[in-house]
Amino acid sequence: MSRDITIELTGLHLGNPVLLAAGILGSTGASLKRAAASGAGAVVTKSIGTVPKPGHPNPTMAETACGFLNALGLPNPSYREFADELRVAKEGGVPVIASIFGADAREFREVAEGLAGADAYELNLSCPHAEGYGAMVGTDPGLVEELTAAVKDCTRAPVWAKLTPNVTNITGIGLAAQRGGADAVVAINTVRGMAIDIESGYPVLGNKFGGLSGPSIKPIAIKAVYDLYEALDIPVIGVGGISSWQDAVEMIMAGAASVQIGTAAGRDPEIFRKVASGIISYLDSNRWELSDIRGLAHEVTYASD
Amino acid sequence: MSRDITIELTGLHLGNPVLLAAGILGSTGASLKRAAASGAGAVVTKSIGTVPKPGHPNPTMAETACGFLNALGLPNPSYREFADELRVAKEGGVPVIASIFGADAREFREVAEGLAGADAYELNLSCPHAEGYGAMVGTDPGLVEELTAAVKDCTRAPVWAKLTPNVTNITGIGLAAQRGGADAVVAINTVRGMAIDIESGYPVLGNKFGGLSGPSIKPIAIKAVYDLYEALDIPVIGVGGISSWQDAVEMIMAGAASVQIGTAAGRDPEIFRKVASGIISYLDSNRWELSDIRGLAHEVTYASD
Amino acid sequence: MPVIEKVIDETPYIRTFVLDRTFRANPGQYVMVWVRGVDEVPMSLSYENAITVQKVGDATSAMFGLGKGDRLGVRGPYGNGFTLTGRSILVIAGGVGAAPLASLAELAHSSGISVTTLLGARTKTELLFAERFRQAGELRIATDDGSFGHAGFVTQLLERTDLSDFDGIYTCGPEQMMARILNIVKDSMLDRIQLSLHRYIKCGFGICGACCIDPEGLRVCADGPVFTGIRLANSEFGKYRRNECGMKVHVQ
Amino acid sequence: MPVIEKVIDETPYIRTFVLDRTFRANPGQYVMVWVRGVDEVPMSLSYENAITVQKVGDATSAMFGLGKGDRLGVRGPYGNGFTLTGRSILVIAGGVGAAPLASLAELAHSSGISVTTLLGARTKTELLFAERFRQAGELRIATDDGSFGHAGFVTQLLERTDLSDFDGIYTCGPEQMMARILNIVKDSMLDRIQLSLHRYIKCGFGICGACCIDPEGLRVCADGPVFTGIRLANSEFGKYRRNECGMKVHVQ
Ligand SMILES: Cc1cc2nc3c(=O)[nH]c(=O)nc-3n(C[C@H](O)[C@H](O)[C@H](O)COP(=O)(O)OP(=O)(O)OC[C@H]3O[C@@H](n4cnc5c(N)ncnc54)[C@H](O)[C@@H]3O)c2cc1C
Ligand SMILES: Cc1cc2nc3c(=O)[nH]c(=O)nc-3n(C[C@H](O)[C@H](O)[C@H](O)COP(=O)(O)OP(=O)(O)OC[C@H]3O[C@@H](n4cnc5c(N)ncnc54)[C@H](O)[C@@H]3O)c2cc1C
Ligand SMILES: Cc1cc2nc3c(=O)[nH]c(=O)nc-3n(C[C@H](O)[C@H](O)[C@H](O)COP(=O)(O)O)c2cc1C
Ligand SMILES: Cc1cc2nc3c(=O)[nH]c(=O)nc-3n(C[C@H](O)[C@H](O)[C@H](O)COP(=O)(O)O)c2cc1C
Ligand code: FES
Ligand code: FES
Repeated sequence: MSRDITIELTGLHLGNPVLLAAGILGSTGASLKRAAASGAGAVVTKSIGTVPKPGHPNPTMAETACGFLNALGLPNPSYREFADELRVAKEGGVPVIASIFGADAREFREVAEGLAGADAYELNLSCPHAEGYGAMVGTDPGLVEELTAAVKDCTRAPVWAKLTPNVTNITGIGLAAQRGGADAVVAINTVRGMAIDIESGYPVLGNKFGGLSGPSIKPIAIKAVYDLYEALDIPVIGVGGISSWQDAVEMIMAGAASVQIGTAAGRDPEIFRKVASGIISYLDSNRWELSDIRGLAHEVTYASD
Repeated sequence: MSRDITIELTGLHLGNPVLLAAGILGSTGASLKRAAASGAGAVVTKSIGTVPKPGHPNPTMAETACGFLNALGLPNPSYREFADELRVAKEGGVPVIASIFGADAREFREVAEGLAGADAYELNLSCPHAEGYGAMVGTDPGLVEELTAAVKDCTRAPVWAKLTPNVTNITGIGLAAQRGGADAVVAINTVRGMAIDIESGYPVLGNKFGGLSGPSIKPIAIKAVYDLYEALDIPVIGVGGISSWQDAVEMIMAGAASVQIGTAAGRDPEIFRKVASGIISYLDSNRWELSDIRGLAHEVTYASD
Repeated sequence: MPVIEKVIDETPYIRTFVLDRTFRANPGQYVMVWVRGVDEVPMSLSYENAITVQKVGDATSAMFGLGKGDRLGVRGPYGNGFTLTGRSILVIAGGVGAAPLASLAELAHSSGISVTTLLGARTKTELLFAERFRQAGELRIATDDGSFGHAGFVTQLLERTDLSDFDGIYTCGPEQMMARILNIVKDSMLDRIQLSLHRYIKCGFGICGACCIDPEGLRVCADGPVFTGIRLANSEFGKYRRNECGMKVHVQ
Repeated sequence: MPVIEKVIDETPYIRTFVLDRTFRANPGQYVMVWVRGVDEVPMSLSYENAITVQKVGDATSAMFGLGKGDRLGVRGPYGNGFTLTGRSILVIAGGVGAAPLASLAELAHSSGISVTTLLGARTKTELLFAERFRQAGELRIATDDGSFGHAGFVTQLLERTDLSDFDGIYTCGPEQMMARILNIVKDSMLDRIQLSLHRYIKCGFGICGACCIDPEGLRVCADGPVFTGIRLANSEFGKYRRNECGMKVHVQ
């Protein structure tokens, strides 16, 4: 277990390519430090906005056959309060990426500037269950380009655009982010979904519908990453349903430069170390380097070709 | 277990609201009859086109964490050969719905006319993995309206439009079908997805990517049906991840006038009878009629309202 | 989803809802209770098939409107619960904090562990589960208004108790009460005291991060709600907690 | 995914691929074998850890290019397999149809059931698993060209066999051969003969419908591949099957 899996990602140096995804345990500096201590190569904060938001009423999460639905509704204390948490998070010794959201370019810029010191910014263009934010802006290529350019304009730090799978054509949105100057795209956010309690007819989430995460969405994420890798020139960060090193390897073969773990990290906060060392053993036993498997699914040959 | 769950659906009289979905076991008259004998309220054929098609190379199906990926690629013997199967299928004694596909209005019409005698037509505007067909046409509202109108124009039988979830706005597509004269919409077809074999880097499907079905997509289907029910005036037929009577009840509460079962019917061809009788017992024990639960999730009240 | 089989008035503001389902759980584990159309909130299991609820706000008031035959959404049990060790334990319960502790006392008693309970409430009628604690061992009571037992706080009872008699201390109650207890017990006892925390719980799955406490980032919903004194000694506990937005608010 | 441990040349056109994985399966069950970049095809398990493949087209030729250390994608086992009953059975194998039958014969033999095998092939060198059948009981051989045993078809051997000696008949081979067998055995025997069918298999999960046979809509991949004679007597069997498009093609 000695193989080097450090990577350079949009100018950041990461000890390994396994990151904490936005919104999972990332609501305080302490919990971000904990993920760093558990072996995450970098950590992404909960999405932060301009003003304190309590989020949607409970229930905000529910379990499905093979995953979770959530409609947290972007609860956050605003960048003013969160700036302190960011400082604490940075004690963790790994890059801290600030996930930010806003209704327009001005808000995005305000939050980015308010969280100066972040090692990178991840633009939440994709949360499927917050009126006026997230996917409400992230389904429009023009807006995506504009918002990305706005944040690029106000910071030297790398800017990642996080995409929603709930569009007809995710590569179109990815290309828009690239045009706006994004240093990387992150795919995917949760898939819109809903569940209903059959004893009462009530939707199980307080917000009625929400976003699906976990193993159910892995095939959807793999396809998105595969397509984005073909279409874009900037790196693709893969997220969606990763719960093991095998899943991470699959995502990397689809073309991911690095992966993020969400739901599964809640279940097992030690997962980062396990996944990273699983990748190392896998590479070792195949005598491969990380770069040998990145995008491998695009290179295989067919008898019919 | 005596409650009446017969329904009128777009003018068809169904003994129960649990239907066989398109493409599952529906490739021959005999297998459609078998589904009818297993208690299906109606059966939908495999999607039929103008010329014989072998479909994609194997592997055409693979199992995922909580569902299946498939890229059959619309194999079918053409309507000329299939007309005979349709006649056999009708011996089953339940309505037989012909699922049809084509690249343009002319082809759709040709197939519909070639399969005269079908009790209804289901337009496949949604198969996510066949170049030039299915979702390639079903993501464009203008085309959807045109194709629906074209088939309506050449038949007196009801026309159902089957929608893909792989769009930014499924209700926009549903409304287009309604404008085109569709008698019902069917939602959802499979969700685009992909899996990669991590030992070799090969995509596990011969077609590289395909459509996700089974329990994984149920929350996605519930949300689509819920939204379509709010937006449309015509009935919504719910399909996606139903494997039990509980799932069927959930789909009906989301607003489905009837449900279709795909993947789970392959696993257990006797499932139709079980689901139908499960619905009956459920209604019985709650002293409800089927109509009491249809769309119930839209009627519940909230303290905050 | 469970049906309410019986509602027991424990005190004017506290009711027990007996469900038609039994949960295999450690004392101290909790469930997420969904009052449809209103809210979903965490509640300790006060029996293997019941929760005991104090009326404090929207969700709990809505529950007080429910009766026999009504349904509650219940998922869980979640969290770790208390770990029983030793031959003699001290239980300190304040208010509705008695809910998870009564079954702990009963389990200890039936396992041959000697139990002493310090039970506190505002007033006599608000004392919860006094009879259950009495059956399980020795019971000392304090009420703020002196209407029963010691007039004052349970922490005053604690100050008069020789802690060297006990292998473990178990407590649940208002955070200020528990913080004071943590100050009273000597440092040497910190690894033998277990405290059950209340924090804002959103998911209960350990995923959303709403309940994390500083400085270790421990999740009350999944790593807790029970922690040893050592884990809490240099933490936010007793100082601040976070509201629904994740903003710090001082523990009053 | 299994690694090929050994490749055995059984005949000039048939090879056994021994895998590093053992499958718990009934004789007659099959696996789906994925030759990456080429195709995925059904293959009976000829041993608990092996498949035996006749080179007939793209996928099988590609497999003949593989050797020790190479990997095959394998999923399964699928289907029902043969049901062993009685004290004395007759096995009739044609060509590569011997693959699922040899382990059936061995299982029968080791269970104390007496086994008689009629084994047929085009020519002497194409006889498959003769030694395995011989070890399991009595073996009678037919070759089309007379290079070994009876000159002619196994069905001719069958016509000379007194079927009243047997509690069950088990067969796998070319459809024409099996159809002739079904004509030879008396109606009273139809419930005691089990035939393993070859149909175009796409999914193997029983979902896609590619393999359904008329008139009952039985799925060869999931309800079969083994059926009793009764199930097949008035079916498409021996008359037609379907190609990849679902079009009927006559059994030649
Ligand atoms: C692990 C755990 C076990 C608990 N066990 C019990 C018990 O056995 N009996 C009991 O009566 N109470 C228990 N509580 C407290 C109980 O959850 C709150 O009293 C309840 O949530 C109040 O809801 P409400 O809508 O009536 O009040 P609100 O009007 O919503 O608010 C009143 C106060 O209740 C608290 N609260 C509200 N929502 C939540 C939430 N989702 N999570 C945590 N606190 C919340 C807040 O402090 C808030 O200020 C427990 C809490 C936790 C964390
Ligand atoms: C249940 C079952 C068990 C079988 N067991 C064995 C066995 O143990 N040993 C053995 O050598 N063969 C076995 N076969 C037959 C084997 O599957 C075919 O020989 C193989 O698929 C040929 O593939 P190919 O690409 O080399 O040939 P191709 O060039 O693709 O075609 C040659 C012929 O093979 C058949 N075939 C091709 N693809 C399939 C498919 N997906 N499903 C079914 N038939 C197909 C068709 O009849 C076709 O005409 C079995 C078939 C079935 C249905
Ligand atoms: C509880 C929860 C909260 C989330 N919050 C955010 C968020 O604040 N910002 C964001 O960009 N994504 C958020 N996500 C999406 C995740 O970062 C991730 O994209 C998604 O969950 C898919 O990954 P997974 O299957 O590994 O969880 C959240 C997901 C969950 C489950
Ligand atoms: C193997 C397979 C083949 C399918 N073929 C078709 C088809 O030909 N036409 C069509 O409209 N939908 C087809 N579908 C989609 C199903 O009808 C259904 O919409 C989808 O599988 C979701 O339902 P389920 O989760 O119950 O399977 C197919 C699905 C599967 C799994
Ligand atoms: S409440 Fe979500 S992590 Fe604890
Ligand atoms: S091959 Fe798909 S049902 Fe048999």
